[in-house]
Amino acid sequence: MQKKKGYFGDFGGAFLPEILISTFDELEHEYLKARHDPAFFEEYKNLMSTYSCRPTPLTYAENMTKKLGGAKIYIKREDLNHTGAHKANNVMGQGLLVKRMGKKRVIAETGAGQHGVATATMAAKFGFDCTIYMGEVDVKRQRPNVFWMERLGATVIPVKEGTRILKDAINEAFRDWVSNMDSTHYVLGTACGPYPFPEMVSYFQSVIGMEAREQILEREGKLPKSVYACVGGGSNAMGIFSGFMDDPVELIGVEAGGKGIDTEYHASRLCADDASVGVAQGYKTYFIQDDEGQMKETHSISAGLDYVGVSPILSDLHEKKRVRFEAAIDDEVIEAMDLTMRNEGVIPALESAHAFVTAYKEAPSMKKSDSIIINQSGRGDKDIFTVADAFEDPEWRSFIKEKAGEYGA
Amino acid sequence: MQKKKGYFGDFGGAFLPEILISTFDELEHEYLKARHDPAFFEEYKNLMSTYSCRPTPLTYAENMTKKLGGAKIYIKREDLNHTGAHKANNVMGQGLLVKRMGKKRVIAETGAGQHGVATATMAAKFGFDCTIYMGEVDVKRQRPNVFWMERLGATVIPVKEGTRILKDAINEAFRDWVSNMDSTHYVLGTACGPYPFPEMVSYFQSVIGMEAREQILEREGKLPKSVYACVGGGSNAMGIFSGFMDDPVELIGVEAGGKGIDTEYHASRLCADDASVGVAQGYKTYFIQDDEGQMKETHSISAGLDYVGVSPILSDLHEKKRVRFEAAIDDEVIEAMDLTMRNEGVIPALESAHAFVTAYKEAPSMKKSDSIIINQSGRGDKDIFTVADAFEDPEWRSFIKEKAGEYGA
Amino acid sequence: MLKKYIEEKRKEKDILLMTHIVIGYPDYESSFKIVEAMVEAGVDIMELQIPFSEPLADGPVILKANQKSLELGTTVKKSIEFGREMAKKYDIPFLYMSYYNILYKYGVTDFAKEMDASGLKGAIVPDLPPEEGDEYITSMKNLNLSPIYIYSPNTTDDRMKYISSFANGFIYCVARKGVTGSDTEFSDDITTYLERCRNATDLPLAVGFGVKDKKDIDFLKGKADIAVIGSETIRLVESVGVSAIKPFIEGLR
Amino acid sequence: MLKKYIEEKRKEKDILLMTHIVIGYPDYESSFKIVEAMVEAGVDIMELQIPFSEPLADGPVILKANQKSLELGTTVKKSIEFGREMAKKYDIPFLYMSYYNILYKYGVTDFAKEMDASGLKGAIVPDLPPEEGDEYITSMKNLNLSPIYIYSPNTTDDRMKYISSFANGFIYCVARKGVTGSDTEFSDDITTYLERCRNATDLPLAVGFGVKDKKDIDFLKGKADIAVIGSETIRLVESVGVSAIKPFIEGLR
Ligand SMILES: Cc1ncc(COP(=O)(O)O)c(C=O)c1O
Ligand SMILES: Cc1ncc(COP(=O)(O)O)c(C=O)c1O
Repeated sequence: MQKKKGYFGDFGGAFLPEILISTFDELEHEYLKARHDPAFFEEYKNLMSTYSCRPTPLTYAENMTKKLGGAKIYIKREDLNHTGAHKANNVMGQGLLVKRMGKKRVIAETGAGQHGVATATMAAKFGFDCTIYMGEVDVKRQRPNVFWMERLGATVIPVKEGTRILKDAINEAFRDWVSNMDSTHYVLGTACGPYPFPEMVSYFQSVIGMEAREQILEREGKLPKSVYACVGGGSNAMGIFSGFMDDPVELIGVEAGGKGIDTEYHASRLCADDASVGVAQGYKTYFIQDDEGQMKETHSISAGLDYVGVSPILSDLHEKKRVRFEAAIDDEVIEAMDLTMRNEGVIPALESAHAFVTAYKEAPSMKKSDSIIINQSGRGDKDIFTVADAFEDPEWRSFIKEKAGEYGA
Repeated sequence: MQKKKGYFGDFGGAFLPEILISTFDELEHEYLKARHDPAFFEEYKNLMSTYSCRPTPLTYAENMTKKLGGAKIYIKREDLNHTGAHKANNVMGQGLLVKRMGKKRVIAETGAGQHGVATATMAAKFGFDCTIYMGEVDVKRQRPNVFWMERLGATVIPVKEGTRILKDAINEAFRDWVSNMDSTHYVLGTACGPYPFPEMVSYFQSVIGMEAREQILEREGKLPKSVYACVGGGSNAMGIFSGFMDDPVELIGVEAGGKGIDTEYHASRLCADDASVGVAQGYKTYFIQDDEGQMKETHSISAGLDYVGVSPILSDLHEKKRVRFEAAIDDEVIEAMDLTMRNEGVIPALESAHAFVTAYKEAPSMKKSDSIIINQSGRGDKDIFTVADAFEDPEWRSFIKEKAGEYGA
Repeated sequence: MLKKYIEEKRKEKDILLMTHIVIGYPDYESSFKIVEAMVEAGVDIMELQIPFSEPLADGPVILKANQKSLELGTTVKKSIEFGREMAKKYDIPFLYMSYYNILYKYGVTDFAKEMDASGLKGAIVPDLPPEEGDEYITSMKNLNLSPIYIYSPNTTDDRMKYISSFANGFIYCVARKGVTGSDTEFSDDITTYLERCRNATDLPLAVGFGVKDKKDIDFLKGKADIAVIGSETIRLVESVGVSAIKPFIEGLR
Repeated sequence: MLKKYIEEKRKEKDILLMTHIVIGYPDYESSFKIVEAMVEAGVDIMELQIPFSEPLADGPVILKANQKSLELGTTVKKSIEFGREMAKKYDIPFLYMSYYNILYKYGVTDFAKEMDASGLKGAIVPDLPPEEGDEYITSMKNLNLSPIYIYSPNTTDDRMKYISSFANGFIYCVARKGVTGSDTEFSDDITTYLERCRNATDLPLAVGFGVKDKKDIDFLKGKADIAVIGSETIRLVESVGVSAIKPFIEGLR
């Protein structure tokens, strides 16, 4: 029997239908070849610095620091990436692999739409055909992103199965892939799924942590005390954490607490009691499931964290206690977003705002000489419909009504 | 009689009501002091590289280059600035001056909303009160930007006077300023208005051209043949042009041709026959006006180019034939935007797309060994309502109708 | 044992039929009637799918059946009761089909014991390649149950042999890429593919994915031992009703 | 000329009144009647504002009047005809008030000649500081017309003197920051400010911006030579009608 590969502690693996085995062999081969080719990472970094905006800045949040009165707060600005989130890092990296594999079509799932926009963008840039699967619920929450995917030339397919969110979009993408793997690469959007995805996505995202470590040392002359990232699938968290894994730095992943982790409405796989280890979507990790192994509905105000599983690498780091996990509930998220906008002039995505919640809770009790980094994984523009509803903005409502009137509603 | 200051050839000056003279004296003084202080530009650059994403990349548009078959096309990515446009460069620079002047409140006009969002952002960052004047027509065209300005803590005042667009917002901002100049700085958003604004705004924006020149030399080993920028007030154009002013590089400014410069519906001050030299809004330049000096209505699909005047520096460069001016009409703009999205995966703002129109027209007849640069002054996300209408997207319409239904329409 | 059963039956028939149901679809009662009809129509083996919320390898028809069944309250416990009853009542081999998480959460060894105690003969777990299946393979083997493995058109010869070394009962050869429920064009390519399968294993071969009528089954005669009818009977129940099952299956051979 | 006229009048009255209209507002016909009423009420000087599309220094009341007048078709040509007729008909000095672009597009020298020929005495151009006014200053001087300049509370003593060197007729002292049409609190600050004005120039002083009733005018007596009533009469025409003008002005002194 072969030695098991793709495991992180007890998590990960590749639970694949036979039809995909050879496709994953090819992908693994190409990924490992690229990873061991020093020219590849140079090509990747060059692409990211001429097409996106790498290195992204590390912004000192002076006003929030003063307001909270504890550690110095820094924000890693993944929102300044082309397409508005860290998702671009992974997607452009996979795009280079697709070119190497000679495939001509890409598919992807998307929750917040950021990964979909990033993939559609990459496809436009590399000249690939592109199909994006997106849960019907998310299509509604993130309509602007759907619009832009289509304008970028992608076909967006609303998934009407299951809970009609991210996990269902992943299933549908797999269903497409098992029919079209010869021509098609599935650009998985987060550090989940069967090996090599969790490792490969983390590898591309590690550019965040590499930069952040260098930047904070330059600015503060020492390592930060803690690093905060929101955790959907776990790619932005893995990205920034990987820069500090071997350092005496506390790493905190913040999950979507939804309406509270004691309710039915959350998406906390590592903080909540109703999650347990299981195998689905091709990998082994903590899932929010019932006793018999049926996946449960999840809830989060942010589409991008509204996911039933979590990176197997993070599950392992959770068990090993290398990463601490916390949950932020919807109301806190809106409040943290509001604070950040008004005091710092930056607009975190609803996903990213989760990381801000916990950072803002913990910063006041740290020393003034300490510093912390929050990973702002994306920008909040895309969330305008959700945020306008959360703030119950009356002018936005009348604007939409008027617009609907023009359209003959 | 004092020597006239603030003139560029026959254009510019400072046609100010007496009440503002001392305010402008103070501003000029502070600006000149900063400009001659080498530490100031360092502070500015440091702010822009830690808060925004400077230097912004220069992206090679490989697919469009191949498609058009002429000069190599490069895109200067001002869309990757924090807040999504070059406007941030000017605003953050003025923010530093406001701090030096000890003022606590800023006001601004905005057309596309980009300058308003940038100013609201700067105000949040620096802790200033903020009021934004915006023509009622533009409030409708750019509602998402209004929403974010408010979330960033600014007060947005829809201007119902005059033609209810950019020029009227400028008038209103001046009316506010003459009442509140002791506490307030007016952050003018483009290279127009009374001295020292045209020069000062161009100075802050010159960072675009400095970077672009360095970047193209590094990439191509020689200067570009031509540089293209859209021209509303002229700040992004002045920004990139200033890097190549003393070089043998052709500079092309693209104005809003609207429905055609032979119709009543355009905003071309330098290409169209119905513009002439005049004095309004505190400075002397080409205005779209009638024979008696009344300003006329302008039209552009892009709110940010829908302006009756133009930078006096550009009027001078026009007369001196150092910059060539062209007009792009609305339909061409949508087409260029579409081409750029599908082929390069970047989404230019409607304003910026004007520059792409002319560049795409001219690139094919150049040599393959030539290169050109297009200044992508901003990103098109903000234009979703306008673009969705231009593409007559049925799904967007039903989404809006459904949303309106939720709001009880 | 399963292998032996198949070999015996094959002496009587030039091809065997395996059919499939999703337990609890269109409802729990109908499942009984469907199995009864299938057995009466002379089906040789049956797959009983325990519904799962994420049936990754299934196409729209079976996917929907899984969801509907779960909505109606089908549990794993109830599915196992159902399996036990069927195995007791009818004299043909029954297999479970499900996804690995169902076994994993039940406890893989316990699940195998339960299967054995219930009289089922084996299981098909499409998302559990042999590389991930240590405990499963061991516990199935210990109880003489058949872990059914899958070949696909892009499985290499070497891998077919590798897979065969863990398999038991028969090999399930999927006729084409894709998920369940779409049409398959049965052509020369499939003949060549099935020859490759034949050369790689001593186990009987079942062919499924897109087998839907007598023509398809005639094509498979002499090339495979078992024809698998999957989504087609579900479609039939949906469009006509349970009563259509028996005549349909009788018409296949 | 204008200065002399004011000095003469001041011998009779302890303060003069200057009023203002926007030509063509609320309509062209009413403008005639309003001027008539003002003259009959004993106004000493009048500003006739030629409407401009961008009246930067004007507040909402006058701004709206400018826009409405233009919408109704008032042109510069028509405004000049109006001015000519008024100057001919009534025996008080009339001044034009407008923004520089109107003069610039007409031709500054031609505009001055036209004024002279029409019998107007001077002009107020709030967006043309002396630094930008070479041609204007020269042509006004050549024709003995008065370029009226403005002092504001934040004008320095030096600059007041500098401005006075170009001014003629009188100096227009704006009473406060801001645009036309808001209230002004006439207080000690204004007294101090007007003393500064007085010391900087030999020209008579007019005070405007927010002067709206007898109380304000009483305050100005002894501190200034002319009180300027601007937006208030427009408001009156809007709320009551042209007939209210005469009694209102008669009540001011
Ligand atoms: C801005 C942003 N942040 C975070 C996430 C969550 O994904 P991950 O946990 O993989 O970073 C998403 C997913 O869509 C996202 O769009
Ligand atoms: C993206 C963008 N480009 C261009 C402009 C036009 O301004 P300017 O000519 O000053 O660059 C605007 C103005 O709002 C803008 O938002």
